[in-house]
Parts: sequence; structure tokens; C-alpha cells
Amino acid sequence: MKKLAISQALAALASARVLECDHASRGFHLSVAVAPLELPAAAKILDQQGFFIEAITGVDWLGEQAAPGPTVADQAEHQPPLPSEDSFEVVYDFNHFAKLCRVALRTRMPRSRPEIPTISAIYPGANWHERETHDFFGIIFSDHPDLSPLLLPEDADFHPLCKDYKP
Amino acid sequence: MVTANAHLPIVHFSSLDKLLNLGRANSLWPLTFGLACCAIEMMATGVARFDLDRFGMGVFRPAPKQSDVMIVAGTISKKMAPGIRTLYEQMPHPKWVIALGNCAIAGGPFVFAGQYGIVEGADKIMPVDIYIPGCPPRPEALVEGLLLLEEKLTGSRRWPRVNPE
Amino acid sequence: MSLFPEIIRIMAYVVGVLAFVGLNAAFLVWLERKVAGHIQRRIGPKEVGPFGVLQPVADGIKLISKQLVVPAQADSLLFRLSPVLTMTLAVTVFVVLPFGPSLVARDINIGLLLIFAFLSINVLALFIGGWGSNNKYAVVSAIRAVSQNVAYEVPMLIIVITMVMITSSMNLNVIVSQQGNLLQWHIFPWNGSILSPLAFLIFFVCTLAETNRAPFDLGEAESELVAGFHTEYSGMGFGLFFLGEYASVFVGCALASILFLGGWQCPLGIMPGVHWMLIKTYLLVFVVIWVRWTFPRTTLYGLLNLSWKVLVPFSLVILLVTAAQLKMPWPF
Amino acid sequence: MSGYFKEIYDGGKSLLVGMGITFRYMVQPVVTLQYPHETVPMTPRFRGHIDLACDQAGNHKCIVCGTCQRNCPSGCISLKGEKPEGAKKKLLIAYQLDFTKCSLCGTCVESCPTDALIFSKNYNLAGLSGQEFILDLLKRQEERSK
Amino acid sequence: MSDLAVDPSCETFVLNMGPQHPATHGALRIKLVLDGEYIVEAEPVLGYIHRMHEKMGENRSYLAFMPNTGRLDYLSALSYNHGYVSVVERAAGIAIPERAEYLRVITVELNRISSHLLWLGAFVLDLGGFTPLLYTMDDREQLLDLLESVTGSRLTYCYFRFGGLYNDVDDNFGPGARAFIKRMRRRLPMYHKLISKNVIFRQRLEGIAPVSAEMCRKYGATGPVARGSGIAYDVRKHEPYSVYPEFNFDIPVYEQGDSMARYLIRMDEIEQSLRIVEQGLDKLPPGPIMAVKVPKIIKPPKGDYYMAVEAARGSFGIRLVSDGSATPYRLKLRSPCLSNLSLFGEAARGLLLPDAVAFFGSLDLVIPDIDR
Repeated sequence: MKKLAISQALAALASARVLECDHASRGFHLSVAVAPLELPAAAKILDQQGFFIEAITGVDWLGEQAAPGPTVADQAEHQPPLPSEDSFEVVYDFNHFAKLCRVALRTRMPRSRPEIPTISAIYPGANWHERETHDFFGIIFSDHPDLSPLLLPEDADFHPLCKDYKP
Repeated sequence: MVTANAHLPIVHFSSLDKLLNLGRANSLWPLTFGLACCAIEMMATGVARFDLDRFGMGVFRPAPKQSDVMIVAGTISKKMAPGIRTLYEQMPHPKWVIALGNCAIAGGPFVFAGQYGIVEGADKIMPVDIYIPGCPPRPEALVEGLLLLEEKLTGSRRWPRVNPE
Repeated sequence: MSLFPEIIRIMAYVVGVLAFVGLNAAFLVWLERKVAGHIQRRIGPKEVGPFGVLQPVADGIKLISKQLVVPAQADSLLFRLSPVLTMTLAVTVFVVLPFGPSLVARDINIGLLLIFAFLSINVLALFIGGWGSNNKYAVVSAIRAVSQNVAYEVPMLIIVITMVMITSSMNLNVIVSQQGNLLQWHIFPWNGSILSPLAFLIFFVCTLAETNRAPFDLGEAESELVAGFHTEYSGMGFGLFFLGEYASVFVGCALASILFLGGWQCPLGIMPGVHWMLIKTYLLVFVVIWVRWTFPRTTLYGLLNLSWKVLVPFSLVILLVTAAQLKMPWPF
Repeated sequence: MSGYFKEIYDGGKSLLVGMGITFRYMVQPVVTLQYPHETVPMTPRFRGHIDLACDQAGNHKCIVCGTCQRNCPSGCISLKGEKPEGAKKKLLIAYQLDFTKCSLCGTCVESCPTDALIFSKNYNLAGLSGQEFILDLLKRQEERSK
Repeated sequence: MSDLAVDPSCETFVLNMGPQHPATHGALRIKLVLDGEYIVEAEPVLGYIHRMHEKMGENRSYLAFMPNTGRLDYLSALSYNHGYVSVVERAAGIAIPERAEYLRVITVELNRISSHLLWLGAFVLDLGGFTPLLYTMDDREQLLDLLESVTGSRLTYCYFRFGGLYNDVDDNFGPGARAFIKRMRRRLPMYHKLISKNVIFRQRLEGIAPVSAEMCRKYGATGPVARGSGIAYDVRKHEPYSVYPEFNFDIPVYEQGDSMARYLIRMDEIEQSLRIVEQGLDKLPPGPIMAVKVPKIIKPPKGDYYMAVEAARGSFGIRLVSDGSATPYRLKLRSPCLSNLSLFGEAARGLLLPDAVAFFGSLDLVIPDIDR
């Protein structure tokens, strides 16, 4: 089954934490949390298995440290939250044309240094998704061919979807 | 009620002006300029069921140089506003603008505190003659708006008024 | 002979031709929008005057009273010259068209040659217009219009040569008077050449391409090149292009009816007159409009292939067959 | 060589079939609804701008609870009511709808506890200024109930 | 042909198929580097109709975001309604009655037919044929009247609610829908005769802009674009949701991957949707259209959820991140048109300008769905 093959392949990565989720209630089969630097490796594995990229979602967890009680980040499938600082989370959704298996690849990075390697070399389709996530959150995708604003005006310097965005 | 158009010649030939306005009123060529959902209703007005060609307005010209009416059909985003302004300036006089749909009148459903992306209404970037509310307005409302523009041009309405109840 | 009646005659014919061209354009605008409407199951112009008859008048008034905009970087001489050139070429061709037995402005014996001389300059006018308006879309469409017209001049002229071989005269009046009633028209194989119905078809397709009418309207392709070579023209500049196009459509169809359908000859041969000429030509114009609202646009290569690989070989075959037929004793 | 002629034959036939279809449609009756002269009645569920409903006695059913004002996604409704001393229930003074921001989602009509709001049927509004469509529903309701 | 296009020595010029262009059907600019009429480089520029849907998702309640879903891809607005409603029902765990599920599928399929009809007219208009647009819009008007009698609006529907529907269908919806099905089944052969078999159309579409299956996978293209290149991926069959498993319909797939294949797929999909609507009308169960206990204020539990539905243009997905409050924490809208357009740059290289317009039309894009 595709899900087994891919979960073993991804588990081989050093910092990967693979978790099976119930598709009926969550909408995806596998939730894999990896460190930002290992992202291209995970994407290459998924590419070899014939997955296609569906979407890249940026999430701004501002005020996560201050919030009392178990935050969303504490759930098993997330990467361990950074001890010191709030974080940006980027979720890559992959799916397979032939066999149904949606993989949610998650990474987290500190809000002060939102730096993550690009996967547009492996998936050209991710090029625009990354530019859009950069538009909305200011996350810098290192060695991305052309990180100019995609949806915002060319000279836009603000990032509207950050929680601390003031118009 | 001739258009208070700032480019009127100093000398007025009243009957000639009336004739010119009558000619202009009956052959308003709209500029194909659809932005969003209202553009689909504008297309639905131009086709077989509500046929704008009956009033001489069926000739949808793609080039701004040959059109008289700019029907702003859809939301005006800040990135698009300079483009719309250039299109308006490229249209030769006499020209008119119809704001079709709530987005073109005052931003419609996309207005909220702290919105960064849209211009709230076409009248912020160019003079608008006719406003047609609705989201999207039915094709009959666009025909009604064009008849109102003709009334504004010629001063009288040749067609029966329709009240919906 | 004194000069006076001659001047009156010239003045009458000049006024007549110009009035006819204006009326013809107005009528064709109305006819095209009405026929297009009914093909598309809608009404077309209706509110402006009875049955929308005043619609071309309203369009004319509006176009005349529009502000004439000349783009800043445009080459103003060429920009202004092009619509005037298109219009004058289309009008001068009317001089030799025989509308009736004695109703022809100037009955010269090389009428056909004059028509094709002027029709081929029409291409130059389009190119000047496209180049002069300094707009990328206009330049691309001007280049297309030139290659299209050149490609379709060749088969058209070959067909005209075969018809001149049959009628042995280039005087349009003589060509028409050779065709009597319906059975003597050149379109039928027993009159001219064996393949003359095919020749008529090729001639008709070439007139479509010559006048940039769909499905060959690559010059003024609305969905790709915004508005083709008249993108930058507003008001009467665009109006003149409109008039020129409709005048050349009329000329093309009139020529087809003269060469093949016996211009002003009556089908029953009893009362020839200008009305037959108009009926036949406007029937052909109806087919031109009908074709426009049915077919999509061909690509440039599809268009050129059609001309060089299909129309030119067929017209050469027709030329040879007719020559052979005229030389050898044939039962007809 | 035969492919050449066959292709021309097929092409020509498909063109003639196409022209046959358009000719057949040309002679059929037109489908145009000549709007100002002929109109089509709106379906009962048509969503025009909202209006205050009249009950049998002709007055509106609004109890100024403000549910519609809170639920409206675009904040088009502004409601004013005041409680005359002595009376228990609030009285509606002004009900203003800014139709130029409305997206006709129907949440107000659906969430109103006393079903005081209905969708009006006027589908052909057009005006010379944007302000014409800041509608005062109370005044409209009074005119309608007279 | 393509080696000529990439020869850098020849002089090229930049042509802007600008934000206002008849062929782009909306505010999209394509920066074309042309060598004569061959496209050397094509780069779409987006953002001219960006309407901040995702920002609006974060500052209003779940129900208040409902009208936005109708304005993303306004041609198949009901599929987007369906996607959003399903993701919130999946998150909040709301079950909906059988009749509501069937009515949802019927109205979504009717909406898909109206979207394909408008695409067919606009696509043929891009190729230069004016008349088919009028015929398809004529059919579409019948459909819009039918849907307006049920939902109240013609284009931007806001008909679904969490747990069911806004209102039930009246009793002349069934006969109206069957009459439309009968009429549409008579009209489809006419369209095939007028368009598919026409030699000029075939010449303009066959072999134009082939898109390989690998390119579809690399760019994430779904819907008719992927099915045109031999990938049998349809969310209704691949990841069944709602009551689609009860319907039997098949997925048209073509191998060539050129514009003709993408055109034929959508024509076959109209027939399949007609079959689904017919089966839906036959099996429509009686009963309520709204779930019994649906909380007034929806507060889905913490966590993130994903839902994909098959819209007319591809798989429309929503990733909802909820923090337990009454407003979504993050609402990502996966637009099928964005991925379908992203392969335009690579696939259009070496094409002629008119062929690029035909290729763009065969991708069937709705620009506000791309810019969100």
C-alpha cells in the first residue's frame, strides 16, 4: 500500500516524526513533521514515489508561547515547539494520482529568522505557492529563482496574513 | 439634461447637440472590460436572451480607442487601479462609465476594517455616470442602467418603466 | 464634342458612386447585424427607428462626432493616410463596375485590370495603418494581413485569367453582355470551361480572404490581437476602415456575379437591369456574412497552406483544362 | 494522393454541415426577451435587497434585537431603536441597509427570530449616484403598508 | 518548430497580453517574449484581482465566510460552497440528512454543466467563432433559471449551510431539471457537429500545446487538464465524499494531452453530469434538509483539517486550522486554476500566438480563483 511505503521512506529521515491520521475526520492520511533543512530531502522522496504537490500553507503561530495550556503545537504530529520563541509553520500537502494518500509535510521555524530551503527545483509547481506564502508571511525560501510578490503589488513590503499585521 | 461634460464647445448649436446626443445615445459601444463575477452577467446581457444589440450596444469593442462606455464589472484591486485609469484616459471623448455591481460602487462584500487590497468603488479613480447595485445585478438591471444613461444623454426616456412587484 | 455634357456626366457619376458607397456601407452594417442576430437567435438592431433601420445612421453620427486621437509616437502622416487610402481605393474601383446595360461610369476595355490593380494596393494601405499606429498588436496584424493577401492574390488572378480567356475581353460590360439568360451564365460547365463551378468556388473563397473577412480575419483578429491594425484608430478613422471593408466586400461579390452569374442579365433574359445586379451581389454578400458567423478563425499556417497547397494547384488545373478546351474542337 | 482529396472532401463536408446548422437556427424564432417591453416575473425565492415584511395589520414585525446587524458579514445593516418609558419592548426608529456592501447571502433573513425580513423582488435597480442605494427600510415599509 | 523559438540570437520583442485582453477573460497579464509570432518566453503575472479571501477567512465567523466561497470561482460556486461546508462539517463532526446530501450533489452537478457550457462558449469565442457562444449561453440561461428558482441567485450561490441547505426545492424543480436534461441531450450532438467535427476547429486544436502526464504531476495540475493527459484523477472517484459512491458515472480520460483532448473531456463530462443529475432525481429521498441539532455558533475543536472536492476546473481543497474559537485561525484555499496555470509558462514555449490563445482557453481558467 502506498501509505506504508511512503511512511517508511520518510521515517528514514533523521528528524522526521511520522504519524498516521484518520482520513475521515482529518482529511489526510500521514502527518510528517521534519526539520526545515531536511525538507528538500523529504520532497525528493515524495517525488520519487510519484506524489504531486497540492498546496503550501503558511500558519503564523504568534502568541503561542504566551498561551496557557496545551497549544496546537503540542499534538503528537507536530514537531516539538521551539522552547524560546513563537514560530511560523509551513504545511506542504502532497497527494498521489493513482493511490489515495494525502501526506501533510510540516516544518516549523522561528518567527525572527523565517528561512526555509525551496523545493521549486524538485516541484516546479511549488514555485508560485512559495512566492504566495512569501507574500503573505514574509517567509524567505532560500535560493528560490524569483521571490518577487505574486499576488500583492510589485512594490508591496507588508505581509498581510501575519497576525501582527497592522494596515 | 445634457451631460455636464467639461469638454463642451463654447458655441452651442442646440439642435445639433440634440442630434449628436441622440446619435451617441443609440450607438453606445461598450468596452469589453470584465474583472470578476459581474463580467459574466455582462456577457449574459450581451447574448441572445437579453440582447443589447437591440439598442445598438451589442458591438463589444476590445480596444479602448473605439468604445464609448466603460462598464466596470467587478472588483477593482489596488494593483489593477492604474491600469483602469490608463484605459479610461485612452478612451476618446465623449465617454461614460457605468459601475456595475456592488464592488464597483463601494467595494461590495470585500470591504472590512483593515483591508489592503481593493479600491472601494470606481468613483475613487474616475468619474462614474451610472451605478447599478446588486451582487451580481441581473442582466435586466444592466439594461436598465444603459437606458438610464441614454435618458441622461437625450433628456427623455423612450421606453416604458418596469417596476418589479 | 464640347466639354460641357462630359463634365455633367462625370459629376453625376462621381456623386452617384459616392452616394452608393455610403448607402451600401450603411445597408451592409444593418444587414450584417440583423443576419448575425438571427443566426444567433436574437433580434439585432430594433429600437433605433423601425426595424433598427436608423442604426447605421446613429453609428455614423457617433463616429463622426468622436474625438480623433492620434497616438503620440505614431507616425502621424502614415497614421492619417491609411484610412483615407483604404477608402479611396475601394471607391475608385466602382468606376468600372457595370451596374446596368448603359449604367457604367467609365466603360474602358481594361476594366478588370484596373480593379485588380487597385485591390492589390489595398494591402499597402493596411500595412501603412498597422505600422503607422506604432502599436505592437497593429504591427503583428499588419504583417499577417500582408502575407494573407499576397497568398490569395495568386489563385484569384489565375481564375480571372481563365475567365478572360473564355470571354476574350477585359471589358466588364462585354463580359456581362456575352451572358444571356440563366443557361448562358459562365458558372455552368457548358458555357465556359468544364470546371467553372469549381472556379466560382475558388474565386469566392479568395474574395473572403482578400477582404479580411472571417474565417480569414487574421488581420483584425479580435481575440488575439485586440483589434488588429485599427487598434489605435478612433472615431472616423475607424469609420473609414469600416466603410472601406464593406465597399471591398461589395466589389468582391459584384465581381463574382459579373464574371460568373451574368451581372445585370435577367435569368429569364426578358428585362435586364440594375436590380438584377444588386440582387445577385447582395445574395453573395449574405453568404459572406453567413460564413463569418459560422466558422472560427484559421491560423496563419492553415490559411497559407490552404492557398498554396490547395487553391493554387486547383486554379492551375482549371487554367490548363480551359486552355485545352478552347483550343481543341469540343462538342459544346 | 487519395488522402489529399479525402481530407479536402471531409473538410468541405464539415463546413457545409456547420453552415446548415446555422441556417436552421437562423430561420427558427428568436429567444430574445425584449426587456423593457416584455418582462419575466421573478421566482419566489429570488434574492433582491432585503425589506421589512408586513403582517396582516400592515406593520412590521421587527423587535430591534440586532441579530441581523451582528450576523451580517459585510456590516450593511444599521439599526436604531429606543424604549419609550413605561413600555417593555423597544421601538424601531430607523432601519438602514447599505445595499452597496451587501452580498445577498441571506444570513439576516435566516437568523431573524421573528421573520421580519424578506427578500424584495426588485431586480432592476439603477441610479445616478451611489448614495441612492443606502435604503431606509422603515420608510419603504410604511409606504408599502399604506 | 521549437528550436527556431529558442534561438537567442534572433531579435525578440516583449508583448503584454495585458490585464485587459479579450482572451484572458479577466484581469491576468501574460508577459510574452515573442520572436515574430513564436513565443520564446511566457510568464503570467497575477494579482490584478486579488480580493483577500484568506484574510477575510480569519476575521469573521464560520457562517459569515459563506458568501466568499461563492465568489472564488463564480462559475462553479456550488462546488466551492460544498467544499467549505464539508470541511467545517468534518471538523465540527456534523452529520447531514440524506435528502440534503442528494440535493447538494444534484445542484453541484447542474452547476458544473453551466460552468462547462460557459467555458465552451468562451473557448470557441477565443478561436474566433461568435455564434456557438450564443447557443451555449442560451442553454445556460435555462439552467440558471432552474437554479435561481432553488437557490435565489444566478451566479454567486450561498445556498449550502452547515448541516444541510438554506431551503428545500419546490416541486417544479424535478420536472424542470428533467426537461433540461432532455433538451441538453438533443443539443450536444449539434455542438459536436458544429464544433468538434469542423475542420477549422480540428486544425486549430489537434496537436496544439501537448501537456505530458509528468508535467501535470510536477505542476500539480488536476481536473480536465490532468485527465486530458491520461491521468484518471477525479476527486469524486479517487477520494469519495458526500453520496457520490451511490452514483455510477465514469470519468472521461484522453491520452493525447493536446487542446483537443481537453476540449473533448469537458464535452463528455457534461454528459456524465447529466447522468448523475438524472440518477439523483430518481433516488431523491424525502425527509428533512437540515440536521437536527446544529449549534448556532460553530466552534470546531483545535487542529487542522483538509477537504478536497472536484470543482469544474480541478480539485478544490481547503485546509482549515482551527484554534477552537468561533473564527477560523487559518483558512487556506487550494485553487485548481493556480496549478493549472502554473504549467502555462513551460507548455507554451515555442507555440504560435493564436495557438497559445487556444491553449489558454483549453485550460479553462477563472482568474479570481487564481488570485483569491
